[in-house]
Formats: sequence, structure tokens, C-alpha cells
Amino acid sequence: MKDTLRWAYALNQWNVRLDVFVRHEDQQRALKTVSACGFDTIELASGTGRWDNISRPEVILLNHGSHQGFLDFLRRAQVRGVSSVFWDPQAPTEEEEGYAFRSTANPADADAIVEWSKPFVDFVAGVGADQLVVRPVGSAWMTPPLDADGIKVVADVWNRIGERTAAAGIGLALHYDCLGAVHTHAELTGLLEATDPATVGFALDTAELTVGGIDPVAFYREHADRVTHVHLKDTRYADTGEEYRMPGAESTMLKGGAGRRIERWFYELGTEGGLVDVPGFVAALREHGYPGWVVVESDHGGNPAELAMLNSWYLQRVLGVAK
Amino acid sequence: MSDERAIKWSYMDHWRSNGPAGPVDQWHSHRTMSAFLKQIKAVGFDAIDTFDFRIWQMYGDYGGPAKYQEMVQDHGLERIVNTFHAADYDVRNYAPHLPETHENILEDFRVTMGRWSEIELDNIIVMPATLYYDMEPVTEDKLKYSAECWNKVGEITAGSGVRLTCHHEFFCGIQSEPDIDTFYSYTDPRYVSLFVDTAQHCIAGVDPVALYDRHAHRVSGFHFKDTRNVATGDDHRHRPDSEIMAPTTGKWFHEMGTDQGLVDFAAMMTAVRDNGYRGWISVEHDKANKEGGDYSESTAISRWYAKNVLEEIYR
Amino acid sequence: MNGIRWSYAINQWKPQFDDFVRREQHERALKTISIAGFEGVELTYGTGRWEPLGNPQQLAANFGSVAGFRDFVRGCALDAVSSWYWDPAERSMEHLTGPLSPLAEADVPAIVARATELAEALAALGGSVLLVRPVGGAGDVEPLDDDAIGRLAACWEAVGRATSEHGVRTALHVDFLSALRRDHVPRLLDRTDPSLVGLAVDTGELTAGGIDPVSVIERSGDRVWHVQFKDALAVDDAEEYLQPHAHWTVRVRGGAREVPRWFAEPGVDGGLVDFAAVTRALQAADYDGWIVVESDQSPHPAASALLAGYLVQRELRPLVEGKEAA
Amino acid sequence: MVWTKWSYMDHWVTETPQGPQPPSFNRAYMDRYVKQLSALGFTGFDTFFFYLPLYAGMYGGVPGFERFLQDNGFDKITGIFSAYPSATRYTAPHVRETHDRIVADCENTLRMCEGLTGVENFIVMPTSTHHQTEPVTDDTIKVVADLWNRVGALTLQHGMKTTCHFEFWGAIRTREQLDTFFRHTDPELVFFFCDTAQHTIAGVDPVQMFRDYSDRCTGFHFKDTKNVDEHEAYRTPPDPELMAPQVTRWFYEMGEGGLVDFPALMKEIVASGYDGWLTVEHDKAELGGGSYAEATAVAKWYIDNVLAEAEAEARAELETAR
Repeated sequence: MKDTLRWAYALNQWNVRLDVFVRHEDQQRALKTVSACGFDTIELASGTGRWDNISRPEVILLNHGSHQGFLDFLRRAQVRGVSSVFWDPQAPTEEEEGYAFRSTANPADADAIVEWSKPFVDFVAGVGADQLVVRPVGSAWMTPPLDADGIKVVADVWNRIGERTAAAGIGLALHYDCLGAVHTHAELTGLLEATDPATVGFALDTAELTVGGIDPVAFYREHADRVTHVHLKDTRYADTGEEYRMPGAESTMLKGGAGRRIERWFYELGTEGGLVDVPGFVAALREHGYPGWVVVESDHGGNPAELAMLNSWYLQRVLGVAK
Repeated sequence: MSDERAIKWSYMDHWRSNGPAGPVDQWHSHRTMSAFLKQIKAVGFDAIDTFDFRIWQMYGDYGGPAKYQEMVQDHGLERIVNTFHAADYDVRNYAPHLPETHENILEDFRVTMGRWSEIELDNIIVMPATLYYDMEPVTEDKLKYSAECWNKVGEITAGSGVRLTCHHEFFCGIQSEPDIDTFYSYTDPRYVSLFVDTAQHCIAGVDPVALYDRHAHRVSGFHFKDTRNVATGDDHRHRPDSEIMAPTTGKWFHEMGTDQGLVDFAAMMTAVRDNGYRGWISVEHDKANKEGGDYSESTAISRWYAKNVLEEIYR
Repeated sequence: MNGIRWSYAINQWKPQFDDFVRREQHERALKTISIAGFEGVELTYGTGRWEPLGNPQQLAANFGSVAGFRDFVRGCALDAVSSWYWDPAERSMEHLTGPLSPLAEADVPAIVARATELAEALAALGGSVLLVRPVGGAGDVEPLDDDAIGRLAACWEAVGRATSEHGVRTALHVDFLSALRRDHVPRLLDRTDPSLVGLAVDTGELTAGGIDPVSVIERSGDRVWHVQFKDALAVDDAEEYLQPHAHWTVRVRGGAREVPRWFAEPGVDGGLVDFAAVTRALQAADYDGWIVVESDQSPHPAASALLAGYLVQRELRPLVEGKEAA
Repeated sequence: MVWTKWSYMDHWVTETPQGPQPPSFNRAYMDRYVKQLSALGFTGFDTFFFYLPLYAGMYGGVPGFERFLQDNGFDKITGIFSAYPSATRYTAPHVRETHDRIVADCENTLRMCEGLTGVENFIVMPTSTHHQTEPVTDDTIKVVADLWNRVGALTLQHGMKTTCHFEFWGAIRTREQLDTFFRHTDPELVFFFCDTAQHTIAGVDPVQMFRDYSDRCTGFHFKDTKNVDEHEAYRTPPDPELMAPQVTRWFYEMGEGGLVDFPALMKEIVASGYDGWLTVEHDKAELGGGSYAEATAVAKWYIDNVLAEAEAEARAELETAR
């Protein structure tokens, strides 16, 4: 995309299951699809084990030998590089102490999590990416609500990791999602205030904020100086207020329908009935001269190639971005 | 203008997506049509091709070809370039090698050209013969009768400003190299053109590049698609059908750029350049959804290939 | 025939004209029907070389003969082709004919001839019912006056007479777009000879047309010669069936509301038909014959067949067998 | 008499609004999945240890899920599958230092099975990938055997037999390695689980393997393959199962012209007097446009129409011999 904004595309929509998107030829097809849609930069999502070989840094390196080897693999499909890598330290992985469950909300886990960030910091820097995008805290339903002290515990972990990312010359962006224990506008603002603006930024996801009941355009205007990363996607639904607290919300809300038979929450740009004011949001980014990446994604929503193409069309025809 | 392109890319109307009650094509609803056109545009195609039998939906759902073409243009695509005339060949009433059926064929085209008169098409594409098993043995006389038939059809379509061009399916009566050459020797270059389908020729054991080079002055368009299999044994004359039912092969057609593809597209594009062809190349991947395939992905991959491999050769 | 026999309709496997053409696909579908607990399969008429199961000529072209197809069906552990659905408005590439209309007296001989061919093949396949679309859609034909009803009755009596010579009954299949929807059905039935023409009750079509299938069975139970169990997910309560080309604009496209899917396998989530009630009504009417289960279209044909098999095995067949045992 | 103890191994993928997913996507998909298996006549259900928490969440506990199965004509949950396909610093069957952790994991899994009717098999992959384990020496196999002896004693206390399912890409794959492993394990504690396709791919005849170890065999995966691994694909790092260059799909349902002689195996099973569960497994049935529902239906069709005949023949032969 030829634009003053920097556009990238997230690969997570292809990796919908444990045992898919493993063969290199399948990955090449996805990369070519992204490239044909006009994107030359991608965001990676983390995972675990031998089948997450385009997500988990150690496994990527095992597949391609080196950072350069991986970049060469991307460039075969005319994808030039990586904008960012997403990491959730709360998601258990075999690489992190053999599926240990740890949380940034637990002070006893802080040292381990800071240590776990190392392969990600190294990888993001190694492939020349900009941002390590992280899930700052686990799901709200798993823990009692966080008070200011609790938020400070979380923030401290990220301040420590922020020192490491800054030293490596990359950014660290805390990504809000609609299930996180930092959920309300006040909690989110609290977390941002408790982190060091010099080293810790905010990854604004338009759909996640909307589901969580926060207006992404207004939030961006309030906190433009902290926003260092953007995920652009749409949703047709917002949480009624308490759904994110359903036990097992990853499953019961985002897949099980929240008792409302909503079996898919996230949508491509331009979807009918989409709640996100995408043109308004992008206009706000332009007004503020937003310098970071805008990563388009559709999360898990059906046919990945179709979604990528519909997103590309939207950028070209509605947002007027030249391909 | 310096970036004026010699080649533009059109997408031939084969498409399926998954609907709530099973696979549907893009003509299912305005919504599915819009999603189709958006995807074609997104990856950088310039226009579309279509089938003649879609004319009914154009009239029924969109108010005619001109109105439908407006919708195509609203999605950022230029126009409808070619139409494919998929006829029901039958030795009883519609067989180019049987002169007694010619009047029926000519009447079909008179009516058809009237239906398309609202818009300007480049080509009307035909399979120039019946199924192979309905034509065999393929004799010189039969080729000559076929040529006479298409000469007359071509005169009719030329009257509407549209070129009549022949697309040689591997399972039709005129598919071998000598038969194709004989056929063109009897047809009038003013009225009958060749439409090179890279996969179909390849499946029939004919080198599409050599064929093109030999007939370049008669060529009015291309279907760029790939195959992984050459027809063997009776594949080309399998009863009742070769295209889907040949026992050897469940899926003949693949998008260009596919692994193990047999078509040498680099050589093909070089030949297109060296013959000075300017105009449209159509991309087709017929039945891409078979055996776990997916139209959206195949369309993206084929356009990627056109942009990153073929346009490096000639654009 | 004594008792109720369960069959499954093949039509859901063919969403598009170039799908479901290869032999191995047919074999897997028939095996799926068999193992889901059905003993028969219902075919749908089709024409041309991509409809290998569409008509007797295509069966012969593909399986050597109709008997060859019967062996193929039995090889998949199904007993019979229970029935064949045919709309005379479908063209025939094999006969080089376009749509035939039962309202046009001139078309009747061709309709009878075609029905005879289908009945003959059906008999050889162990089947017993030819289902016909008795007349076009409400928006596509003139309103049916007495004279029109009379012409329809004459046509279908002639067809019924011809098929009965092969031991095959002719049953009128009234769909939710039919010009016979609502009160015309009894009118046509009343005008036909009960020994020649019967009714096919399609639970999904009736329900989508706003008609309770149980009431049809209670009223015309003695005329019911065939039953199709499919579920309906929506009702055409705005009478959109009166529009022209409703087959396309309403059935396929879902009408003004864009109903994503009208029909599905029995027991589907959100289904409107009470199949236990319909089954009990059939028993009360002493129905014996085929019940053909269908989903019409499906995003996942094998799953639809298995889910329907589940309902039949665990709920519906026990109702029937309970009564037979009693 | 016809074999009634057929169970289904819980691989299944279905289309959802979020793409192809396991039926644990949500309760409605799960219910439909169980109904389809029920319609086909399966009476046993095998699953993976990692699905248990999901099912517990949907059905109010793992026993609640089992009751749902039973309401749909199943006898019970018959087997639980547990595995460490990738060796890590924390868990690797060939590394003795990690055994305590593995045993602790197994205890957790056993705890999740409390209150069930009677799971019979605790199915394990005895090793991680071959390429992470090699060189595979007698000592390596001895270390692995020690682990499963330990786990075997533990699971027996919960009424389950620890039974070993050998992957073609695992470190114990040749006939010699299998024999060594069984020599080193206690026949009272460690049992054999015969996966027809995996052995065939590894060049081991599953029928002969069963014949030789029928006294220790407690279960089967009936699945087919069309390829013997002739290119050392089993050594492909980082993953041989999905990434082998020559073969994109290893596993097929029965009755599709594969290499396994299922009727012969069925006859062997009858002749041996084995009376446990027989399990159908499909792994990656969706590749190439396939569907799990259809693959499962076709496999069960094969059981009822082809294997039933083989079974009847074998029983008749036994009768005659008597």
C-alpha cells in the first residue's frame, strides 16, 4: 500500500487451529495472498510447539535457520518484512517452563515473565520489526477486579520488559482486548499512567475496544501520544456490560455466543452493520500524523483469503489508499 | 503516458463461495456479486469476462448487461471484456461438423448478439466442436464443415463488432495439433480467431507456446490457467464426460503458479511479448473449489503470479 | 408394501451444476445414507452429462443400464431407489425438449411419455413413487380457474394411469411457491381419481407455505402416497410466493428478508416442524410407504444425513415401531 | 454376533462461523457431533486429555459429558490419550530427569477422570519425535520403559491400563525397537495399542504385530494409509507428521484403497479371543476437501458391511475348528 500510513496485515486469521497452516507451501500461499492484496509487511502471532512454525520465535528459527533465513522465506512471496509480533505471556506454552500458568497480575511471576520475553525481544529485533505487541494481563473472569495496586503490579512487569525492548531498539505496545482484566476506560487509562511513556506504548485495536465498550476514535484522540501500534478490524457486537466476566469467556463468549448466539465477533472492514467508524478512525490517525504500523486483521472469521481481499478492497476503494 | 500498459488482466467468471446452505456462485445475490467484484478488484484485476448464459441474470437482476456493467464499474473494474458461449452441442441439432445443423447454430448467434447489443464486447468465445466422441473420427471434411460454420458465425458477430474466437477444450473434437492447424487453414482470418487456453492445450498434449507462435496473428485472447496432468488413454473421449468424470483425474485445472504445473508461463509470456500482443489476458481457474481448493485464494495466488512473475517479463 | 420405510434424498449433495458428478462421490454419499440408517434413496431429475443420476438415459450412460445402477445402489448397502422427483418444466437435453406444461393440453402426451420412462426405471430400481411438480409457481402461471384445475387433473390422471402400469404411483408434490398452495390443493385432489393420483406431503414446503402438515394429513390422509420430512427455518408469511420467478428470488435468494436458508434436515436448531406430531398423524392415518428425509440444501451434506439419521433412529422410528408392536 | 464395542477417537473438525474448528467450539456443535457419532452406532468415545476441561465446562464436569454420551446411546468414555510429541526441557520421556513432571501431569489427567463409568485405556505416545530423541539406543528405550512402568502402576490404581501407541515418527518405531521396548516393560503394567496406519507407515506389519503381542494388546486405532515411509520422512525436523516433503497426507479412513488389510486384522482379532474396544480414528480427514462426517460415515459403513463379514467368517471358522 502506497500511503503516508504504514499498512501491514496480520497472519493470525490463517492459523485457526492446532494442526493447520504448518506446511511451508500453505504459508507461501497465504503470504502471496497478502502480497497480492497490496501488503508487503506482516504481523505474526505467537503460539507454541512444532506446528506453530510461523509464530513461535524458536520454532521459526528451527525452520529457517536464522532471522535472515526467515526474511528470505517471506521475500519469496514478495513480503518484505515483519511489522510486529504478538505475545501473550498468560497463554501457556511448552517453551515457557512446559505450559506453566503465569500472570502479570501475580508479583511472584514477574521475574519469570520478564525472562520469557527474551526470545521475543531478540526475534523482533532480529527480523527488523518495530513492535512487540503484548497482552498485558489475563482474562477478567479469572481474577478479581484489579485495583490501583493490582494495575501497578502489572505495569511494573511491562516497565521492566520495556527497558529490554528499548535497549534492543524496538517498541513495546500493550494490546487491549475485550476479555482482559484491564477492561474499563478507567482501568485502561490507569495502566497507561502506570507505565513509562518512554518505553511502553499502547496497541489500539478498534474492534476489541468497541466490544469492550470504549469508543476507539475518542480514545485515540485522548491518548494519541501513547498509541504506538494499531490493529484495524471491525465488529458487529458490543459486550452488554458483563459478558466478558462469563467463566471461560474465551469459549463461552467469543465462541459460545454469550447466550446471544453470536458465533463470530470480529469482521472485515466494511462489513454490514460494523460498529467501528473506520473512516473516522483512520482520519484521526492522519490528523495526528500517526507514525506507527496499522495492522489490518480479521481474526478468525471464515475464509482467510476472502477476508484479506475484502479488506484490501476497502482500503483501496473506501479509504482511498493506493495499492 | 509512460506507464501505459500493453497487457491488462481480466478475470473469467468461475467462482464459488460458501453460503449458509452450501456453495453458491457470485450470481446468488447482489451481496455475493459485490463481494466477488471487490475481491477481483482488490488483487488488481482490471476487468471481468463472463458467460453468455449469465445474460438472463443480468436482465433479471440488474436490468440488463449495461446496468450490470455499471455495477462492475462501481467496484473499480473497467468493463466486461469477453463472453463465453457455452452451447449444448448435440449431433441432432447443434454440431459444427454436421452442415444440416448449421442454420440452427447461426440462428442461435443472431439472437445472442442481439442480447448483448447494449455493451461492447471484444470476443465471443466458443468451443468450436462437439465433444470428441460425438465427432470422431475427425476427418478433413468434418474440419472443413466446422470451419465453414464458424466463418458464417464470425461474420454475424463481426456485424456486432465482436470477434468470434475459438477455445479448444481438450475433450472437444478439434484438439490435436494437426486438427487445429487444419481447422485454421479453412477458416477466414477476418471472421475466426484463436483463443489460447494454456491448460486445455497442455492437457491435450499440445504445446500452447508453439501453437501460439504459429498462429499469433489469429490470436485474440488467452485463458491463463494451469494443469498438472496430460490426458492419457481415452481421457479426451470418456463417456459421458471427460471434464469432471475422467477416471484418471479428479481435477484438471489449477491456478497459474501452482506447484507441479505443466504450463511454462514464462515462455508463454515471453512469446506474448515477442509477438507484440497488446490487450487483454484472461485468468481462469475453472473448478478451483474441487478437492479442498478455494476460489478466493486461487484468485489471489494467480494475480500474485501475474504481477510478480509475468509482468516482470512483459507488461 | 406394509409399514413405513425410511429413505434419504440425494439432492442436498449437488449444490451447483458441476458438483457431485464423479462416481466415487456418489458411492460415498450412498454409503453415508446407508450407514445413517436409511434403506432407500430418492433421486431428483436432472439433465445432461453432469447429472449422472438425473434420468434413465444418464443412468444407462454411466452404469451400462438401469440395472447396473441398481447393482451400484445395492453395493452401497441400500435396498432401493424409493422415489424420483420430477418437474416437467425442467428441460431435457436427452430429448431436446424445453419446459413442458401440464396446463397445456398439447404437452400432455410428452409429459406422460416422460413420466412413463421414469416410472419404468424406478420400478427396476425397487421404487414405488414418482413425485411430480403438478404446476408452476404461483407468480409464473395465470391464476388457476376451474378449467385450469380440470386440465391439471386430466394431465396427472393420465400420468398416474401410465405409471401405475409399472407399479409406480404418481404423487403431487406441492411446494411453497406452487400455484396450488393453500386451497387449490384440495380442489385438485377432489378432481382426480384417488386410484390414480395421490399427494406427497413435504413437511418443510408446507410449513414454509404457512400450512400445518398435520392438518393436511388429517384432512387428506387417505390420499397421502408419499412423505418427505424436511424442516423449515422460515415461513413465507408475506406471500412473496406470488411474485414472478419466486423460485429464484424467494427460494434461492431468500426474498425481501434474504432468508439465508429455508430448509434443513429434520431436528435442526430453530426448525419449525414438529416431526413427532407429523409421525403420529401419519400413523393415525394408517400411512404406509416411504418417508424420505431431506435437507434440500446443506452446508455440510454428510452431517445433515447423520443428524437426520439420529432423529429417525432415536425418536421417530421408535414411535412407528412402538405402534406396530402394539 | 456382531462386534458391538466400536469407539471413536475424538478428532473431528467442522465448519463454524470462525472457520473449520473442533466441535468443542461450543456446546451446540458438540451436541451435533455426538449425535452424528450416535447415529452411526458408535458406543465408545476416546478423547484427548486436553479436551477434558473444555467438556467439563460445557457439560458441568467430565462425568456430565459422559452422561450426555450415555443419553445418546454410548456406553462410556473408553480411552484418554496423552502425549509429549515434542521433547522440551521440562518433559521428554527419554530424559529421566523429566519423569517426575510427566508422572505429575498424568496424575492431573487421572484426577479429571474421577467419577467416570470406567475409562479402560490411558493411551500414551511412548516417546517424543525421533529427531529429538536420536540416537535411539537400547539405553534410551530402557529409560522410556522405566517411565511407562511407573505410569502404568499409577493408572492401574485408577482402573486404567497404560497402553502405548507408536507413531511412525516416534523414537520407537521399528520392529526391533518395539520388541526391545516390550521386553523392558512389565507386562502387568504396560500394554500395547495397535495403530494400523502408524505401524504400516513405519514398515511394521500391524497384523503380525498384533499376533505377536495379542496378550498385551488393549486397543486399536483403525485407520488407513497409502504410503510407507520410504524417504526417512520420520526424521524430518522440526515435524514429520505434517511437514514431510513427499507426503502431504498420511492418514485415510478405512475402505479407500489403502495399504492396511483390515479384514485380515479383524479375523486375527476374533481368532485371538480379544474382546475389548476397537477404535476408529481419522486424523486430518479434511485435507483435500474431505469431511470428518463423511469419512466417519464411510468408515462405519465399512465396519458394518465389510468387517462384519470378515468377523462372521472368522467366527464360523472358529466354530468349525471346535
